[in-house]
Amino acid sequence: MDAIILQILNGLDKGSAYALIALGLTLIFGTLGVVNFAHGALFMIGAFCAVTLSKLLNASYTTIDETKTDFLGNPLKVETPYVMDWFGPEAGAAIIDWSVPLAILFAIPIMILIGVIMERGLIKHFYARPHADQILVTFGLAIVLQEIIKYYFGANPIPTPAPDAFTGSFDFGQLIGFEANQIIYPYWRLVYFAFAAVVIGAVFAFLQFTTFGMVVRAGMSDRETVELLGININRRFTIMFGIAAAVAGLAGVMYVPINPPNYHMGMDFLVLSFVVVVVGGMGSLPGAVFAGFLLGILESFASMGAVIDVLPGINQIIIYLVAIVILLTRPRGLMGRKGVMEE
Amino acid sequence: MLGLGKKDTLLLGIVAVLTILAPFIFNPFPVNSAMAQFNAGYPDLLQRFVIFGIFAIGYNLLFGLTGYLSFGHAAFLGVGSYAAVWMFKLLSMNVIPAIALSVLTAGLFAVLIGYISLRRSGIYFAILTLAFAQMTYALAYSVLTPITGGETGLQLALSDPRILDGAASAEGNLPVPGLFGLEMRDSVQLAVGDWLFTFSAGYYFSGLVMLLAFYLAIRIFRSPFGMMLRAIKSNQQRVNYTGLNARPYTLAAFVISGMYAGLAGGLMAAMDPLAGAERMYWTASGEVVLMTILGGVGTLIGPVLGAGLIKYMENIVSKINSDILHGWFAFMPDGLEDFIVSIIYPFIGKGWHLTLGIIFMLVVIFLPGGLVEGGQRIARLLRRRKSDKDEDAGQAKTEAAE
Amino acid sequence: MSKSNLTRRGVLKTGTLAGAGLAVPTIFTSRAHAFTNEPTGGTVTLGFNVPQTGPYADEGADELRAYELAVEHLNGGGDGGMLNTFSSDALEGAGILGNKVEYVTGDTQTKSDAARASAKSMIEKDGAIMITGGSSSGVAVAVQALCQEAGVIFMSGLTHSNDTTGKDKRANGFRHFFNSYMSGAALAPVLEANYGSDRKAYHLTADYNWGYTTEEAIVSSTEAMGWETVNTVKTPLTQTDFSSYIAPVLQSGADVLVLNHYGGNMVNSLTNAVQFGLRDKMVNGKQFEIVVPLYSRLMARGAGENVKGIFGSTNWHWSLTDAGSKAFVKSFGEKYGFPPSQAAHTCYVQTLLYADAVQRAGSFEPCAVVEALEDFEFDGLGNGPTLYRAEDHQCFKDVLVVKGKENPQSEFDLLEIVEKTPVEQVTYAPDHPQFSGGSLGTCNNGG
Amino acid sequence: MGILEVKNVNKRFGGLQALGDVNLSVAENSVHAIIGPNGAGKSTLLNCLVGKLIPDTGSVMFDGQSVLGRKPYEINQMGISRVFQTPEIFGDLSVIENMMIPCFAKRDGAFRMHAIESTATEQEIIDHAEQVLEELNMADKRHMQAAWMSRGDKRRLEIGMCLAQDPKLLLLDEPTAGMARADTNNTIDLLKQIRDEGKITIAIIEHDMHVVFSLAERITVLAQGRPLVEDTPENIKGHPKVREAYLGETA
Repeated sequence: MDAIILQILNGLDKGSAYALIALGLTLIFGTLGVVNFAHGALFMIGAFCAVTLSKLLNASYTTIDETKTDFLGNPLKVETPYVMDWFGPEAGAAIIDWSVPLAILFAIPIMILIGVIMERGLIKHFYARPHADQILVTFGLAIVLQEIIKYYFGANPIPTPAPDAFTGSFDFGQLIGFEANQIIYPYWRLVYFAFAAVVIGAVFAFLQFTTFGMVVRAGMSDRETVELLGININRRFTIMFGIAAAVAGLAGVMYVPINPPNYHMGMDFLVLSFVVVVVGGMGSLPGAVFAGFLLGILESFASMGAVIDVLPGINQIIIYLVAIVILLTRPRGLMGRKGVMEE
Repeated sequence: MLGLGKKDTLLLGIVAVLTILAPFIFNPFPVNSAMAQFNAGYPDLLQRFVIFGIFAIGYNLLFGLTGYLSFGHAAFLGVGSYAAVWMFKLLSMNVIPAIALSVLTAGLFAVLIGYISLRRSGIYFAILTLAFAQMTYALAYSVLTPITGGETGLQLALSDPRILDGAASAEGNLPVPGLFGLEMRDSVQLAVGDWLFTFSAGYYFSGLVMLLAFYLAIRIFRSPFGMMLRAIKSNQQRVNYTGLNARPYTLAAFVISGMYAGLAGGLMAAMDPLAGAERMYWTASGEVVLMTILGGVGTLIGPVLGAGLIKYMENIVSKINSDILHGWFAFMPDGLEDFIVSIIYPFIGKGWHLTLGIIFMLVVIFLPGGLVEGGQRIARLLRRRKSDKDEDAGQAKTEAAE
Repeated sequence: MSKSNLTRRGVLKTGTLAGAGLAVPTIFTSRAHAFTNEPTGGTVTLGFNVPQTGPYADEGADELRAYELAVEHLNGGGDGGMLNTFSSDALEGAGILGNKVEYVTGDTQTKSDAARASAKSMIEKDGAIMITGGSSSGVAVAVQALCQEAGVIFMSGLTHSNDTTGKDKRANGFRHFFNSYMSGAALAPVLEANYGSDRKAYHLTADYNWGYTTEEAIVSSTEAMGWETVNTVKTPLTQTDFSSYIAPVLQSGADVLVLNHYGGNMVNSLTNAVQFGLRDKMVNGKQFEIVVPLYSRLMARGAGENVKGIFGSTNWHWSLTDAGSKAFVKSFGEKYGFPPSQAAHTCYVQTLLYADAVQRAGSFEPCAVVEALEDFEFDGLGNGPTLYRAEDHQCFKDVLVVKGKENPQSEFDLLEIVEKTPVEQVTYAPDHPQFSGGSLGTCNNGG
Repeated sequence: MGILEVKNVNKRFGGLQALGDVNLSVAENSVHAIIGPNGAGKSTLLNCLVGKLIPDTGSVMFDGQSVLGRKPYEINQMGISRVFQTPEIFGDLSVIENMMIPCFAKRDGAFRMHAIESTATEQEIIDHAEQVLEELNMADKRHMQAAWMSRGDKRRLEIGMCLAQDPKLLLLDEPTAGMARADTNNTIDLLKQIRDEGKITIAIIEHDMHVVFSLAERITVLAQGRPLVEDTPENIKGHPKVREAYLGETA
């Protein structure tokens, strides 16, 4: 029982990352009709926004400490971050400590800007082209973006920890009456889950309750009619692309304390998030979120020792297996609309 | 000739001549010159050109003709390789049974995957093929290690039975794949002045297979079957309402294209008897899509050109390091040299992925027909210029006559 | 005007043809060589085959730095580095056998196919006489087999799997780096001394060959000293989030977690394990501990603070104070501004060992080089007295047990040496079960 | 007994009764029109005839055999060819290739693996296709890419493709919808020509009364999923029920 609760928790957490990425993908597909293979790269760039901010905050000047020596026997150079000088050592250290949450503020404008530039500069020219062309050009873009990041940040992962207040874990099991150490859960993962829930809620509320959102939703189901009404749907769609990029970026920012980011993390998530979108149903926002959590939980269950013992290697293929079964039994995914992307 | 039209015969002829002369064409620079870096006429790379050419030709039979975008074709290549290596291990080092088995195995595998995946179309088909290929890769890398060799790949060992070739031995060197005594790694070198050309048995064998595969692809393109496939790509609804059952047509195309991939995989193993799981990873499937698109999807020669370009970048451009760059620009003043090198460096050597991504994007944006379309545009431009010139010449003649 | 132009071109053409005629095409089969890529013209070409793209690109870049340094030293440049401390004095900084050392580089992409393609191009096109490098066992085994077939020497870079000098060993291949068995043998006594002999271990193992051999080595050596293995779970290579594997660890009643992971897997699984607060727990009345059998400083950097206090083993570390290590760190550090990694060290040493063997053999012929390297005993290259064993072409030397440093002084100062496990403790018989199967075969000169 | 017999066909979509007890009999070699206001169930009925939809109850017999449960391509092979509202042709292929495909389907059936033979040697197919193109007066366009033709020409080509199969029944779904007057007249002329040859049964769903009354021999009027009247064009014209159903809708 406790093992199952534990894996559900893990699955929710993994699922929230999948759901956030898939949500952005679906927004782009639903509004613009574009299959964006560069979406994983946006997630990765979001993560590197956090890295960049942490590096900026750590920008230092060098003093030489004659009492110590470095590995070559020369006097040791000591680096002091400027923020420590400006805000005093304690406040400075706190700012550096909180660099990941701070990066949310930093990443939103950057990601929206990147999204808008991408849409206006590249995607716009591909609305009338076949889906295969869209996939291919965004795939090319993904390669270019990740190579640029690799050029500046290297291939190794870069540790970017969560604030001290959120490190460590708490005993969830004891809370609900199990023995100690049966169900432990890291604080930051709870933060991530809550954050994902807020972002998903915000996106849905935005689409549901604002006029902007209403127009966009109308445009998603019938673009021509909305255009006939004299509404400039294109401009709104550009903004939607920016928002989708920001959602992916935020998912990336908050992900860095969970796993140190590297340049290929986008590609690692890309295939998975496409599977999520297709399982949920192309163009269905609730489908994307639901499928994200579903696959996250299934993946967690498949990794349980008891399951692997019965079906060796199941943890390697579970996601794909689920995708195949669902696509064969429910051709349009769990919540998909008819006739989307089948030409 | 050979049941081909005039244009196709000409195309096949040109490809055949290029294949035969490739060791010269790709080695235009003397051995010790600075440009020797760009020579690509050595056996391994030439073999890769034709083998990936076969892979891409086959992929194009599916994607180019029917429009079904498979994102898992590398799985068939991998399965073909494994089959061939197992044949080397168990039966004989002769490449014929090995390649035959790889084509067959890949074909059977394609029937299975195609039968299921082709129940869906569009991106759903792409995801299904991707899912199958990723499953194959993941299992081959881990739990199937006893069959596939896992991380280190499936290799020959001295203790393999090799029933037809005689007893196993613990001493000596591993046998080499061959064709009735002709070893695939045999080669003849020709030195002309400063130039050195290598003619390898393996390359000419693969080249011959590629020509056959190319010839067969032309026949398929020009056949009623090929026409049906193009009709399916163009309008599947009309196909159904014209009394044609699209499913067996697409399945046949899928299986043929899977067998081409298996053939390529078998040849790879014949040239280099090792089969690794990572040649089935989804990026490897992505690579053949890149090749086909770069060269020109739906054209006969395009996929071969695309395969050549990507393999050239992977093997030649990636080897240019900063030392070599500094060597090239050494004649410049120091500051300028460093500046130029620092501008070029991110795009070559270890940055070759970046260049590939940029080229690929440019092709998709500006040349949807790939390099073939580029070539056609240039040819059209030249022709226009030439006809202008002819007119000029005509005028000049008239003037002279007067 | 145009006429004269044509004529000149015509002359040029005839000239080329005549030249070709005079040169008399020399046709010969490759068998005419005494051995593959016999150096001519006063230079010798080495092939450095390292990952330049993909997740191990930074490690590859460090290997390449070491190779460039080695070439510089071999050709008499720089301060000579370890040439001054090497027990063999055959090398004089005048190239190899009087031939100036040149090199070509290639990209393995950490894929066996790509690595073999790149090695082949070095052999077939650039005339490389020796191939070295790599950052994973899959690649090392694949390229080693290729070099055996082609008849060139392979001096492997970073490869830790038992198989490289076990079931996949080859006569033309040599490994200086240590292996999974040695990690287990070296770690066990240190773990016993620090954590006691009554422990329950839980293994997470990367689901591929290297993971299997490492798990086997650690399990057998820890069980030999009394530990119990509670569970071993395989994790997919492509896994990024290990939470669902780590969460059940505490439930199993284990009090030690062994992470048989390398590279990105190691960084993520270790980060996740620390996130789950495993190290703050008390289980069975003991502090919960984590062990990482193979440490790499470059990768440890990716895990940041999480490595503190965690035991592991390593082939070499820049903080060693013997003369050889100091000389290497000095010349590397002065050239590049930071200390070398263990990957850089093993690559540098392999290059020197090869050059020295050629010099002593008096020939580049692979079989002569193999003979010179087999059972070669040396010192002064950073690991103390070392033996290149003839039976399996594996180096036997002390193994370092290290621990993540609690108070690092710089971004390179991540590990501290806990113990130098003497060579006797990590030596095994050539027919040890973990290395069984496969045979060296005979050396191949190619030709 | 007609060549096409529809008996008691019902089809519901959720709460909507799309077809209710539809009975229809189309006599061989006649032209039968089905008309009705928007939402009358014309398209649903058509889709039931070609295998795209399966009725909830009732039977559809063609030439003595049931078509229910058969796939569109099987029904086509039985002898029913369909023309769509917007011309469905092979836009990427040339005109002659468009014409050859139905010829192949007629000769070789639903699937045949002729992957090695060259199309250039299939003389009888080419001749047949050329002949149909001649009849359509489109021979000069034979090497044009079909997508680049005018809408009227596309429609002509599509009808030609159906004729090339020598179908027993030709189903037309609003063949002149969205067409310019000149193209509409061309199409009517073509259909008249087919009718007058008297070898093919034609069933036509149409909005445009001009088309209906210049072609049809019998007319069935559908309203709200039920057949209202069936009669000759002359009688339909003045029928009060039809007027009622079409009030404000008559074209």
